[in-house]
Amino acid sequence: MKKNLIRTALLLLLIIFSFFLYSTGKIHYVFIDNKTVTSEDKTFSALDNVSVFVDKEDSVVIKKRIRKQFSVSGKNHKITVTIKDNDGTEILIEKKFSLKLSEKAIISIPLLYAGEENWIEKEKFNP
Amino acid sequence: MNKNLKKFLINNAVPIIFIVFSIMAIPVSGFSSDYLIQEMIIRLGRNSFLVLSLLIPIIAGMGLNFGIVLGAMAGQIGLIFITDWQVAGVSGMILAMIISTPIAIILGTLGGLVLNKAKGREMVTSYILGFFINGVYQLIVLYGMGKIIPITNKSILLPRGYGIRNAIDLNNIRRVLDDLIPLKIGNISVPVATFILIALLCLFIIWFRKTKLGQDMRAIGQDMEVARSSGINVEKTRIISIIISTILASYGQIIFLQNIGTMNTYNSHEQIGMFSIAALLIGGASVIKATIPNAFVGIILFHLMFVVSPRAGKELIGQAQIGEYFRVFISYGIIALSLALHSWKELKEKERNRTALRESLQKDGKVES
Amino acid sequence: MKAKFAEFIENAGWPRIIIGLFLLSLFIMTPFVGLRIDNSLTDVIVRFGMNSVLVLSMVPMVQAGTGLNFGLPLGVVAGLIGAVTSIEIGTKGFLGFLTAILIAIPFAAIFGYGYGKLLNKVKGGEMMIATYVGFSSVAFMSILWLILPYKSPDMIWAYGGSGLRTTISVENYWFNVLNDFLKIKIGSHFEIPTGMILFFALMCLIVWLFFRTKTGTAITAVGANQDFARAAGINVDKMRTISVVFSTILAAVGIVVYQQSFGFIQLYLGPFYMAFPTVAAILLGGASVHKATITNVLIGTFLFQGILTMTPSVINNIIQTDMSETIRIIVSNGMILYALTRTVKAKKVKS
Amino acid sequence: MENNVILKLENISKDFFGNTVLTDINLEIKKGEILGLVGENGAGKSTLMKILFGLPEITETGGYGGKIIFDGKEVNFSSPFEALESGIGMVHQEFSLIPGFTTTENIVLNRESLNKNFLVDIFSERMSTLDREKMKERSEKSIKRLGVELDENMIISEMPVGHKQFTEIAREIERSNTKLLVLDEPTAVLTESEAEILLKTIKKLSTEGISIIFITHRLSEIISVCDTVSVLRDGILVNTVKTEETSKKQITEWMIGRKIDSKSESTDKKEENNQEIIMKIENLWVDMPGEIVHNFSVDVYKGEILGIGGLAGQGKLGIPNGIMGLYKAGGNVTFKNINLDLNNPVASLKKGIAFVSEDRRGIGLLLDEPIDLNIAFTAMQINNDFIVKKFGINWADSKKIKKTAKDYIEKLEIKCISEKQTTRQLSGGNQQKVCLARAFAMKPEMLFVSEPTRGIDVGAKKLVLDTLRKYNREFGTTIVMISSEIEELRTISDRIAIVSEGKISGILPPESDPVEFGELMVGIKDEVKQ
Repeated sequence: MKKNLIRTALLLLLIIFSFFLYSTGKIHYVFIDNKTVTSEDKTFSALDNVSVFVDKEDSVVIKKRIRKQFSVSGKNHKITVTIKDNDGTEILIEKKFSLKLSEKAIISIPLLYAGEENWIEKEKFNP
Repeated sequence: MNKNLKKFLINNAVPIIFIVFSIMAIPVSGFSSDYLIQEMIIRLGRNSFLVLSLLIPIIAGMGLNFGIVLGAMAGQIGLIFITDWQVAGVSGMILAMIISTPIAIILGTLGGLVLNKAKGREMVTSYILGFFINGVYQLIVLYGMGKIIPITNKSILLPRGYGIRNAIDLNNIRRVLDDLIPLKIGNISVPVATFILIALLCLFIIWFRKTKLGQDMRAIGQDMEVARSSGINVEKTRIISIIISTILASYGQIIFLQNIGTMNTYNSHEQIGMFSIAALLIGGASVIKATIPNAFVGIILFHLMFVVSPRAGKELIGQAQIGEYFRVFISYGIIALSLALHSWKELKEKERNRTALRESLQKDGKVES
Repeated sequence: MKAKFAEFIENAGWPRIIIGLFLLSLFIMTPFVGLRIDNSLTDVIVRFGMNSVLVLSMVPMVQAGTGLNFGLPLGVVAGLIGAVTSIEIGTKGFLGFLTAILIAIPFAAIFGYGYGKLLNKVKGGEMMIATYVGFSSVAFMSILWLILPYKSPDMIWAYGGSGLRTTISVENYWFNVLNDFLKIKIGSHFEIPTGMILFFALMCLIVWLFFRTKTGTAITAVGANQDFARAAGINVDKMRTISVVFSTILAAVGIVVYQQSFGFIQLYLGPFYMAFPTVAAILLGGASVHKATITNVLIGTFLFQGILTMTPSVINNIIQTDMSETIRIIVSNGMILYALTRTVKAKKVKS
Repeated sequence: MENNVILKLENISKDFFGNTVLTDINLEIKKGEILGLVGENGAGKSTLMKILFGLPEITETGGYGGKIIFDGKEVNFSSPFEALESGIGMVHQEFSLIPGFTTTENIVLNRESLNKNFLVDIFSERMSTLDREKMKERSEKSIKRLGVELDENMIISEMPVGHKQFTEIAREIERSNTKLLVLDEPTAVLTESEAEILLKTIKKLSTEGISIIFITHRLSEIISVCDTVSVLRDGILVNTVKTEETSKKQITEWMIGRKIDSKSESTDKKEENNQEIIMKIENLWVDMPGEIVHNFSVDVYKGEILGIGGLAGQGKLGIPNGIMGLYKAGGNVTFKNINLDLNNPVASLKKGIAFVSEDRRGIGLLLDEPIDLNIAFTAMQINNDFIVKKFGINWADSKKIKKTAKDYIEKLEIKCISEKQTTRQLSGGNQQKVCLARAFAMKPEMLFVSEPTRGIDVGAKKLVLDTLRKYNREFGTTIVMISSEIEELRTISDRIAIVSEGKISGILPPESDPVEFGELMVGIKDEVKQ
């Protein structure tokens, strides 16, 4: 009896642990755009000299009019964008965001740069 | 002293021959020592778990468990699922292990039941069982998955819409364990986390031998009937030993494949049993006795030969092919030889036992010689 | 009646009955899926003939109590030596076929002798060891195929590499010499490869006669009960060796028959897994680890090859999927597994 | 006094499918008492012990009648484990030890002292680790109780036989509750000095309050160690007496008893014939497991039927098996004044010596081959009978084989469908006839027949014996017949040799008093001149 109780408890724990593993390991795609966008009648133009890294991956340079795909696993993520101005000063933007299990994210650099609220767009994702 | 040395040489003939062979072949091959050491470390990390999974059935007297391919298949099913669900990293790997465990338990139970019906010829039976279950595996993975078992990720399915592709990219978990704790000594990188896991397994095996269950297995391995008459549940214990071996093999296969990084859905498991067994035997183990050092020594020697011989063949005769066939020949030959030696010894032992009674009487002077 | 039926099932064993019924249903389905039954039958008969001698080679060893000959590849490589040497010499037609066999036989005899000696030393563990002897002989011969000085341009790599090709066509030498001998053609779709069947019958006759000699009788006794044979003054080891040599020679002949119908000689790792389907076939025919007859060979080869030929075509047409390979794996290994787990009780444990 | 009784058997009876093997056995063993249990083979000793231990073969064959009261309670064990649990220990003749384990490990086998850990709660008791120290303590204590010298760290396979025996006993008394110990011929494999120590141990255990049932053929051991002795004969308990009130001779008489009134009926006695020796056996030793022969010497006269009797395990079966080369043997055996090559089955067969083995199904028959092949086989292989030579090849002559087989089927009244029936389908008696037919087919000059009537019914028994005698009279074939049934030997033999402890203990004419045979069997009478 006691044994069964312990076993059931452990099994439940294992199942919970599996879900935990699933949520931390689940891959999300993050698409990062460096394209000119129009939002609420304003136009945000694409930027030069942008390099980005999401979580701990190596930084990637995103040229104008380009969309890059990142795959990250887990719930909470951090995006770090380095933008070099025309005069050579570096601007560093760090943003945190979290994704639900079946979501993908589309991030627009120009919006992010401009400090707009809608810099990130989350969508249901079906492979 | 001289006698002891001779005994040592005879008992370790197989590893010694391989060491001599390697010493001669390494300079011929022209590989650098750095390269070889790196290769051996990689291969130790990759294969140890699988080879060690063979040990427990040997304790229980069931011989070399060619049925670890069942475990390998369970591991691969786990990997297929995490690839389908797109779970990455160490989480993904552990999840694959958790998924493969119940499958391995089921397959292990099946294997144990079958082997209980084939006492005395466990090895050939487990060997054929591996082939048989491979057919069932194909049935499930090639025809069932995507049809009966839902697979959401279309990219791992065959173009026809069901059945898993021949090769699956394990990008999501490639080398995640090996690179978890990075360590570089000189030019050589060491997969620390993998080695920690292997060390834990060794500790488990050492501890396991000291348990009641381990003791029961030893007893069964030596004399099944006596063990039975002392009240040990022989059949159940034998099944448990196969289950443990199968589970360990499934983890082993996952570790193996995370290192390789791609999975040949229908081939990756096939040779696992043979290579693991050949390695263990080359390390000086036999059908009835195998130790942890046997496993490690065997992996190093076997893979040293594996790496070196094609190049040595090329340097010597100008054909890499020869070296490749040579290593195939050695892997199979060594198993044939070890099994033959074991059988032969067993037969001799039987003969000796038949006359043992008389010898003891002679000692007492009851019978003239 | 009921008891008789139960006895029949008991004797035949469920797997055999299921497979038999399965094959029967395949034949019945043939016309409904748009295939010609005579065509299918021809295929089955040809493949039956191709494999029959190989399956027959199991008989002497099983009868001598040496177990199933998982070391079949050893005989096969002897046959390969004969085949490539005959092509090297350049003999064609039936003479070429005969040359291949005549060259193969002494090699098979020598291999078989050593193999038999080894198996005598490992009584009780024969099958597993035989498997690996077979494997390693194939690997060893692979090395030799690379370095043996064969010269025939039909056999060596065209682009200057040394060593023999992996597949060698016998088209220009003795392709179908047996199949076409006295071939009977009925309509445009039905053929009987008379020559090959006759040759198989000849081999069966030889085996049948062999077991009617003094030596053959002794071998039967050794297989049936080793202690009995020893008590009757039989040299058990010698009889076992003879039967292993005989099996190996038959295997060598068998592969040449196979090749003349198949059209190719497969070298290197080609013969690797040859033993398993062959073992499965004879078991399917009702043989056990301890007893095999020519009838077992006939039934088993027919059933096994029947399934191999019919499943791809029929099943393919029904479910549009080629499951034949998977079915082959399950059927053949399931059959071997069944035999291994069943006969263990009948085996007497010696003290 | 009454409550001191540890085991009480009341009216125990048992039959196997109508064949009564035990009738109304009443037996009592007090605390600390040593009871000697004696009886000929088949008297019912082992069946009685099987009942006591609840072996499955008893319940499978319909159970037993009567009551067993152990330690004040009526018991009916359904498996030996239950018996062990309630405190009955058993030491078998064959060692039940794990060869690669140490003394300690064997003594506490499957009762190891354990240390628990958390895994026990998840999986099972078996995940506990062994407490080696405690195990060692326990085994030391148990060995001490036996009062013998035993190294508790020695591996069993490296031990002398005696130590193995002690280890087994130590294991049985290590159970804290062992109250009754059954020792089944524990001294059979021991040397004299070892046996002495064992007897001492037994006495020591009894003083500690453990009751012992001691089964042995050595009456001197009974006399020296037991408090009481019970004699079984034909499933009946003949007598239970205090050992000091009896003698070896008296015990022997009880064992053999019934046969005193059944006089030998050897009807057609042969008149004294010449004493030409056909086979001379000198100092024969044979290494046959369970049937060791050493220093066996006898002369076999041409044309006689020599019976060889003796209790089971005393070596009588080893003699023909050794001479026929089936087990390792040595010594001097001459056949018609020519030395016989031992350890070579062909040599004896070629000289015209045939053998019908006691192990009918094991080495006597090809069970899955037809009757005719079984009959013709040896003659074909050894004498080149039943062979036709064509194209330089020796073919089996199926016509002649068939004819001969038919002849024998008729002559020996073998009940079968045809000569092509496999021998597996025949009854025991008919199988035995096939074995005889094979021996006859060799036209032997001398024939060894070992336990020819074992396991066959009465009618067939008579036919087999008649056939043997007829064959002996008709062809003058010398027959050496080995049997554990003295009665059978007396009806057919010209002389009867009794084997005890591997050598001959005497040769008697068949008319002798059965008690004399009994005395020779248990080794009381030393040398009896012919």
